[in-house]
Amino acid sequence: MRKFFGFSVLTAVTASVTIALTKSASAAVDPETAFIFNTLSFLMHGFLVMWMAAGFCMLEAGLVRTKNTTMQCAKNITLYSVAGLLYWLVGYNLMYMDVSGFMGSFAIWSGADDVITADGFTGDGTGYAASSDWFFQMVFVAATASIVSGTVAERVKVFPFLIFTVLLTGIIYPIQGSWTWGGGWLSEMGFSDFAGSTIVHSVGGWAALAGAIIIGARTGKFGSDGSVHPMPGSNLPLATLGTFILWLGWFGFNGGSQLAMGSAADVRDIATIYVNTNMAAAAGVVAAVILNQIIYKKLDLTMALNGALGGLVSITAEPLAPGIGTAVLIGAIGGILVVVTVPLLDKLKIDDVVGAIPVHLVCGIWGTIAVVLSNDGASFTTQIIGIVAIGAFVVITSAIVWGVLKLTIGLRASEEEEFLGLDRSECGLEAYPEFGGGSGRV
Amino acid sequence: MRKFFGFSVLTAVTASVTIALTKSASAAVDPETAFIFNTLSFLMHGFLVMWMAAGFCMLEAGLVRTKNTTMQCAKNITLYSVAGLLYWLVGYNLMYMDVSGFMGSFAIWSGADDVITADGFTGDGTGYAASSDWFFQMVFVAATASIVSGTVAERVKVFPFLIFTVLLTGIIYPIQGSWTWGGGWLSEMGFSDFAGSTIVHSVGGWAALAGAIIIGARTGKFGSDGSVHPMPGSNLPLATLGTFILWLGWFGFNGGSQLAMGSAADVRDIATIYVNTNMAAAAGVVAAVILNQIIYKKLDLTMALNGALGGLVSITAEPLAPGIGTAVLIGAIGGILVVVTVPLLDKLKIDDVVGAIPVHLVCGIWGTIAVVLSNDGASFTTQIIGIVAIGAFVVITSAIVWGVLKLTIGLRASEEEEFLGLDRSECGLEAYPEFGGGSGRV
Amino acid sequence: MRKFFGFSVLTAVTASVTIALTKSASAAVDPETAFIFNTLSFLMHGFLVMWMAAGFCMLEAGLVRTKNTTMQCAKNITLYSVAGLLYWLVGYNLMYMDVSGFMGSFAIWSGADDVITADGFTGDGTGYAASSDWFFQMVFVAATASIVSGTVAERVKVFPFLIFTVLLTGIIYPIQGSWTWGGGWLSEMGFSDFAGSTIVHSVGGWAALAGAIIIGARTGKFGSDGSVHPMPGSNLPLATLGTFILWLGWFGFNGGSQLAMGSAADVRDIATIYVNTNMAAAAGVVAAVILNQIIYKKLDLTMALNGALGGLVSITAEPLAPGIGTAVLIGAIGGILVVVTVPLLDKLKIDDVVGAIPVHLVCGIWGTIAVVLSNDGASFTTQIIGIVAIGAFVVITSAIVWGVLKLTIGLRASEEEEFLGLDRSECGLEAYPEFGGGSGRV
Amino acid sequence: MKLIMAIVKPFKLDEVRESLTALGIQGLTVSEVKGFGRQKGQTEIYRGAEYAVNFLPKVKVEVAVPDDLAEQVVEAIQKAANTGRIGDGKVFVLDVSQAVRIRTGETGNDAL
Amino acid sequence: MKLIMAIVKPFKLDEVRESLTALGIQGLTVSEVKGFGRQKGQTEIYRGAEYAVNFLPKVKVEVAVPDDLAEQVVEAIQKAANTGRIGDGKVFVLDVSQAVRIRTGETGNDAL
Amino acid sequence: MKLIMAIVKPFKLDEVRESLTALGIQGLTVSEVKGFGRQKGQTEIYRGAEYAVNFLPKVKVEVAVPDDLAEQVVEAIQKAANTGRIGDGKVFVLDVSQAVRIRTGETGNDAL
Ligand SMILES: Nc1ncnc2c1ncn2[C@@H]1O[C@H](COP(=O)(O)OP(=O)(O)O)[C@@H](O)[C@H]1O
Ligand SMILES: Nc1ncnc2c1ncn2[C@@H]1O[C@H](COP(=O)(O)OP(=O)(O)O)[C@@H](O)[C@H]1O
Ligand SMILES: Nc1ncnc2c1ncn2[C@@H]1O[C@H](COP(=O)(O)OP(=O)(O)O)[C@@H](O)[C@H]1O
Repeated sequence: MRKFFGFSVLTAVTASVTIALTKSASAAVDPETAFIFNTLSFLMHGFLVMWMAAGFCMLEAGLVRTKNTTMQCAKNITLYSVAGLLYWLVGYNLMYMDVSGFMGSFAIWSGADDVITADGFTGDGTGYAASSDWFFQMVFVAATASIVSGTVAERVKVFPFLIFTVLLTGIIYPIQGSWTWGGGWLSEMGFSDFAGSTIVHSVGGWAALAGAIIIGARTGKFGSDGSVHPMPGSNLPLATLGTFILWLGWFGFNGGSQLAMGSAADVRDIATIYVNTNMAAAAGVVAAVILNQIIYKKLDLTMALNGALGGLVSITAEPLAPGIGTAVLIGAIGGILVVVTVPLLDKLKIDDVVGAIPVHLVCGIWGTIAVVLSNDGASFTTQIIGIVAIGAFVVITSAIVWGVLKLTIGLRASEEEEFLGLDRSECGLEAYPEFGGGSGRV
Repeated sequence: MRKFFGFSVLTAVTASVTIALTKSASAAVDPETAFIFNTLSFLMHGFLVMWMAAGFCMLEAGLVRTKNTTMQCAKNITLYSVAGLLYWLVGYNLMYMDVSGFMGSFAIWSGADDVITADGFTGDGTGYAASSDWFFQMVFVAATASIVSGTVAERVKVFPFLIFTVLLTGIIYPIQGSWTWGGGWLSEMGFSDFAGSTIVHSVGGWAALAGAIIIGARTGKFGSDGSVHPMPGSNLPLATLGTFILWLGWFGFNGGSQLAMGSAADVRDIATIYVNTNMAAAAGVVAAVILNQIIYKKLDLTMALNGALGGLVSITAEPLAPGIGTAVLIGAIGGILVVVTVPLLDKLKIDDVVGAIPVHLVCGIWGTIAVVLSNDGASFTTQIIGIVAIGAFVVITSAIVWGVLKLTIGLRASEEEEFLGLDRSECGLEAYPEFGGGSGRV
Repeated sequence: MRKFFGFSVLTAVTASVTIALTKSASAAVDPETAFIFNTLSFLMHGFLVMWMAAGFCMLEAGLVRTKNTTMQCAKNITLYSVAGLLYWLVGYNLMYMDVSGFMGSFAIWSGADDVITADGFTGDGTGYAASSDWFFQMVFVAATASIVSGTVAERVKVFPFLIFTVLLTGIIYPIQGSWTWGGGWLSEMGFSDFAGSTIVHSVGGWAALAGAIIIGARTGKFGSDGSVHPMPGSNLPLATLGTFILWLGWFGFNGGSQLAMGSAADVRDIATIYVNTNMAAAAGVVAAVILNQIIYKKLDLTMALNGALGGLVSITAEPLAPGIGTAVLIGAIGGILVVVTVPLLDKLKIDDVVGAIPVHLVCGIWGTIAVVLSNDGASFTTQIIGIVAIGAFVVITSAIVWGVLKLTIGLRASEEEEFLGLDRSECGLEAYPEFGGGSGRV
Repeated sequence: MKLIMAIVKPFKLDEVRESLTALGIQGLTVSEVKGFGRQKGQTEIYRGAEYAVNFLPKVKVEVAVPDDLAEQVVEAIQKAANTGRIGDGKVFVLDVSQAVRIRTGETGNDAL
Repeated sequence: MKLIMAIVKPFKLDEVRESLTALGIQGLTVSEVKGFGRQKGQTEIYRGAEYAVNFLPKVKVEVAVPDDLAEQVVEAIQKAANTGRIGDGKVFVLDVSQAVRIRTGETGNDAL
Repeated sequence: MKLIMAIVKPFKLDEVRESLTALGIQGLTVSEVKGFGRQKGQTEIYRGAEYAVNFLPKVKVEVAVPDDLAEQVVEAIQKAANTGRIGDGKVFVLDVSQAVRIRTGETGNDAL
């Protein structure tokens, strides 16, 4: 299958020598057993990535103010749903079917596994059930969409946002995804992004950045005198839970991106990926905590959480090749980048409610560059070309979509609605009607 | 083993052609390897279903008012515990051991695996560890009990509720379960319910309905003039988390119900089930959101959450056979049914705190009927017979239990206790003593 | 590999006859397939245990007061990170590499798998990827550290606490761990602790106990007249969620401690472990609920939650050998011990915020003794020797570390900081700025 | 004008409001308070330790009325909030020397 | 001395505080309240059932001032809190017979 | 009768209550408020951006007493709530023209 070979090429390039050996090594495991293992890997790792949708939702719900919390939850569960539908209707085949170099085909996806016939399993070599692969790819696109929702929270109206999600998950993400993972021009050039520091995370980050600029900051966030008015998150344990969920899900995100588990070498690689992923996150937390303590003399929990995610995003482009020491370094730099860029965005008057741009965009870029630290097959120039090409494509297309939405149906709630909270105007509900200023008790 | 064949028959019927092929195909995987895969499927999918207990708990804790939240948590963790104990003491064998047609045997379950002897593994063909199967079946019965707890929340006293749980999980659920999954009369008739739209979800829904009617509505819910007084849920992000947990757990619920993973065809089927399950839920969300927007001009988050669950319940009776398009349709109708029946129950003055009856009963019925859309082996008439027979049995037995409890130890807290909240009277604790009207701060 | 044999010996002793059979039985599964299964078991069960870090965090965040909630979250995510880094830098090899009897070697861990060469998989017999084992061991040490954080909450300063964590996870835990799991003197003596009732849980409990005594109680907890002033937990659904997470994670904790899944007997044992683990927890809940009702006439949710955990800790030393009835008994006694020892600690003026000492220390001791109920290979005397030796070592070393920290940089926040809450003084953040007394709304 | 300040049991709030509306009162302001009085809080048990809840949840109703309505209003509140059980609360009457409606700037009785 | 008690819309609080600071007021006390008045709460829909929210969130500002400042303060609040739309709130003026600063024991106008 | 309204630091509430109980006071009402005054909130940092917390948490104690007790009560509160540090709060005394005990209908000093 095209898509599988597309992936194989990528993986082979990315993971260099060890992976190549896998292929011969796996001869020992009988093909049907390998098929089961490979499929199981997609399913198990896929459900972990699906769980990240809950992680994004809790993180974001905890970091917005109470008056926009219901809305944030509503947006997140709906965008996950929309992403799945669109990836089925358009996205998957646009990304993987008969990729011409710049995109695949417009066609509804329908999984069929011709290696299983009336005579039983007739495949040879490695393989997996088509649906398991689709499932795993689908949860990735949902992650991209979740990233955007956090940045533009607390002022974007829900339906324009969902329309953006439709286009992001149906068209924008799949097209750029085809360039590398679909076997398109970036893949041929040797661009290496194992699990999506750029292809998933930066893409979400770029789309979010375009949105944040075009939608504008929350009313009152930036004073006319250049002052910044923080709007503290309303439920930090929820944000912490979200981060732990994401951390857990990331084992699926990176581990499953090995795309195979049917040989000793593959499962060994997955184990290595788990360890590196965990250590980069741990290093991200510790670096963020220490740096924050040095600069601000406080342990800002939200920075520690963002530090974990920064470490995770940073290791995602190459979670297999580095030794642990290198993984720790990559993650720690991710954590530092987060602590540094969060206030920088404020200075630029870009209002990113949950810190998604520092985490997913900045660390995504860093992670993609860091591939050259451990992967001999990767070239610095090619990595930069990939980052810039994908960035330009996503920023431009996103900006067009956001812009058209702004000019037509409008993107923002009115100032009064924003003041009262989107929960009231968009959802007609309060998230916590009996707490604090809620209307429920008296 | 009886129970295994009981299941096989069902599965074969349900999944028609493809499954049958599995058997010959699996020859390629050696029996011990297949044994491991099958057992692993029960364990992995079983822990996902176990996790649904947390999902129900969070969903319900988020949808009740603060003054009853502790109680809801206490009820849920205790009912999960009681369900496990009862299913061990009575339930499992009543459902699966020597089923006469209408029920199995009264005996404590004790798992022994005679295929593993001093000479090692001596099994041939497919198989799995008995304990793994028991574990998987046990978490199902707990799900049934969780459904009930949501509907009757905020007024039922905890000990009568737990006594009901004992009888539901030890007697009522297993007896009706034996009719189909135990190989009893409904199974012989060809009734098809792959993962339990009727056998698990409707059963919970019927028991809840009987309870809601016999216990009566919360004081103040319905005005004497026919007016409805909503009592908004106190923590919507928690309810959202619960829904995400349930969605995740459902991959285990439906995927594990394939009952085997030891062949390429089986794992392929599980992959298909994951995709269909996810798409039905996604469609349930989108349909509920759109319909709610059309009718009420608001994105009611609680309807979106119920929509997801409605989609999931609807696809549960047949998550394997449909193509994705059909799965989407089945799920979307589930979402619509929820939006329509939630206010309908209010009109009937049936007070269902969390919407469990629309989700689990109404969509459970719909899903069981929808089997005929994709499963050629299923007959509309037989499906209706199964739905009605099980419904009648559960409503009658539940009503007797609820009724006897009402007349003896009483079911409801006093009006004053209800006003102050069950947390105070039953638990002596506040869920959030420092928020809103809590007593903790001042 | 040394560490593997160290484990094998233990396992063989612990699980007596059945396990021994495994070895011959597994001949049927080809070695590479077994390698994949074994590795997968470590990864899958490892991510479940990793998830317990979130469980501890939510449990503790729910049981402290709002003014210390941010701090509790910050401590938990940071300690998990620190534990991973230290176990890499020091801990693993100190526990498993060339254990002399009393400790291993000081060396950074670096996983290499020599059974996978350029010729593919060259291993024979069972095996697993080194990284998967490391990952599984690492999440255990993190659990130990999490236990401590709950007991000393609401008054300890964060950096002294983190320094303690460094020494606990890098030195104290690994040294005592080497005695049994590393193949040291206790293992040679026949001390049996399958998954760590003593080695993980009591160790955390002893370190917590030393901390609670040296740090002292929260200001105002104990009146000078001997009165006890409860400080109710601020978010009980969060604590409930944490308990459910821990329960789920425990299937990984105990199930993965089988250390192999590559044979029918191994996977059968894992299934048995799941069932016993679940039943002990269920019995812990039910016993705690009933006893609490009898003594106090209320269903104290926090006791039910602690009861679940008490049951889980109790079964951890031997989750495989007991029949279900015995598992239920062991768990129920755990639940009872919790209900009895929680107020006892209050009488001793030991302030344990979340009940970690009753759950992890008391039930850990009970569980380790209870091994003799079902495991013929275990001797009561040896079990006691193990409990006492490890207890003495951990109490003494912990007390030294806590004591030195107290005399140097200080352990406690000032009385005013404690009154205002550590969130303000240490983190500069409020967990819930808009709820109750939060500063956010007005 | 008078400011009538009543401390009542929370579940009596709706009845109080309705009885005032019946008197033609068009506005009032409510807040959540904690009361300490003859009515003692239950003794609660948390994890095996007893403790007394000293402060009980009450609702404070504040309503400004023209002098001539004051007596009726006090009476209406007293009736509506009465359960006959300890802890029913109090009504206090204070003098208001001026009242202004923010929207219009109206003052005195017109502002109420 | 006078105690000025104002019920205003929550989002006007900052403007009120600033206008009082401009008058030299050094202290005030604020609380969250719920108001019932001519301004009606929206009808909300929860799970398909309509319900009226009777009480709207308001903020109560209490500030004690010397007699001679009272008029100015009332005026300042009225201006700052005014949006011209229904529900803007009220200002009430009460007499204070004594004031004490807890820290120093100062009394009267010195205590404010 | 007098209504004594005291704004105090939250952690002084228990001492205030005890000192009033010592004077024979049988009831009082408490609410959470936010205070703005000479005492400035700390500057907090959230995600690298500084911001000032203008309002500090305080507790308002309201207690109605017979005229002859008023002075003692004010003094007791002032002593109990005093820490000598800025932000200790204020006590205001207002006149109460009528008091009613809802449970019994008693009025005047009997109602307190
Ligand atoms: N002297 C007082 N000043 C202010 N509030 C009071 C006073 N006495 C009682 N209250 C309030 O009235 C409530 C009821 O008083 P309590 O003595 O319990 O019962 P009762 O009103 O039936 O005598 C108290 O909880 C408190 O809020
Ligand atoms: N008589 C009153 N006594 C106390 N508070 C009042 C009174 N009338 C109105 N209020 C308060 O003022 C707020 C605004 O009043 P409302 O009648 O809605 O509008 P407006 O002030 O524009 O006439 C109310 O929500 C309530 O809090
Ligand atoms: N004029 C006033 N009117 C009402 N409340 C006041 C006034 N001045 C101060 N307060 C309240 O008293 C509290 C303490 O006042 P502050 O000026 O900070 O310190 P101090 O009382 O020590 O002078 C304030 O937070 C505020 O709640």
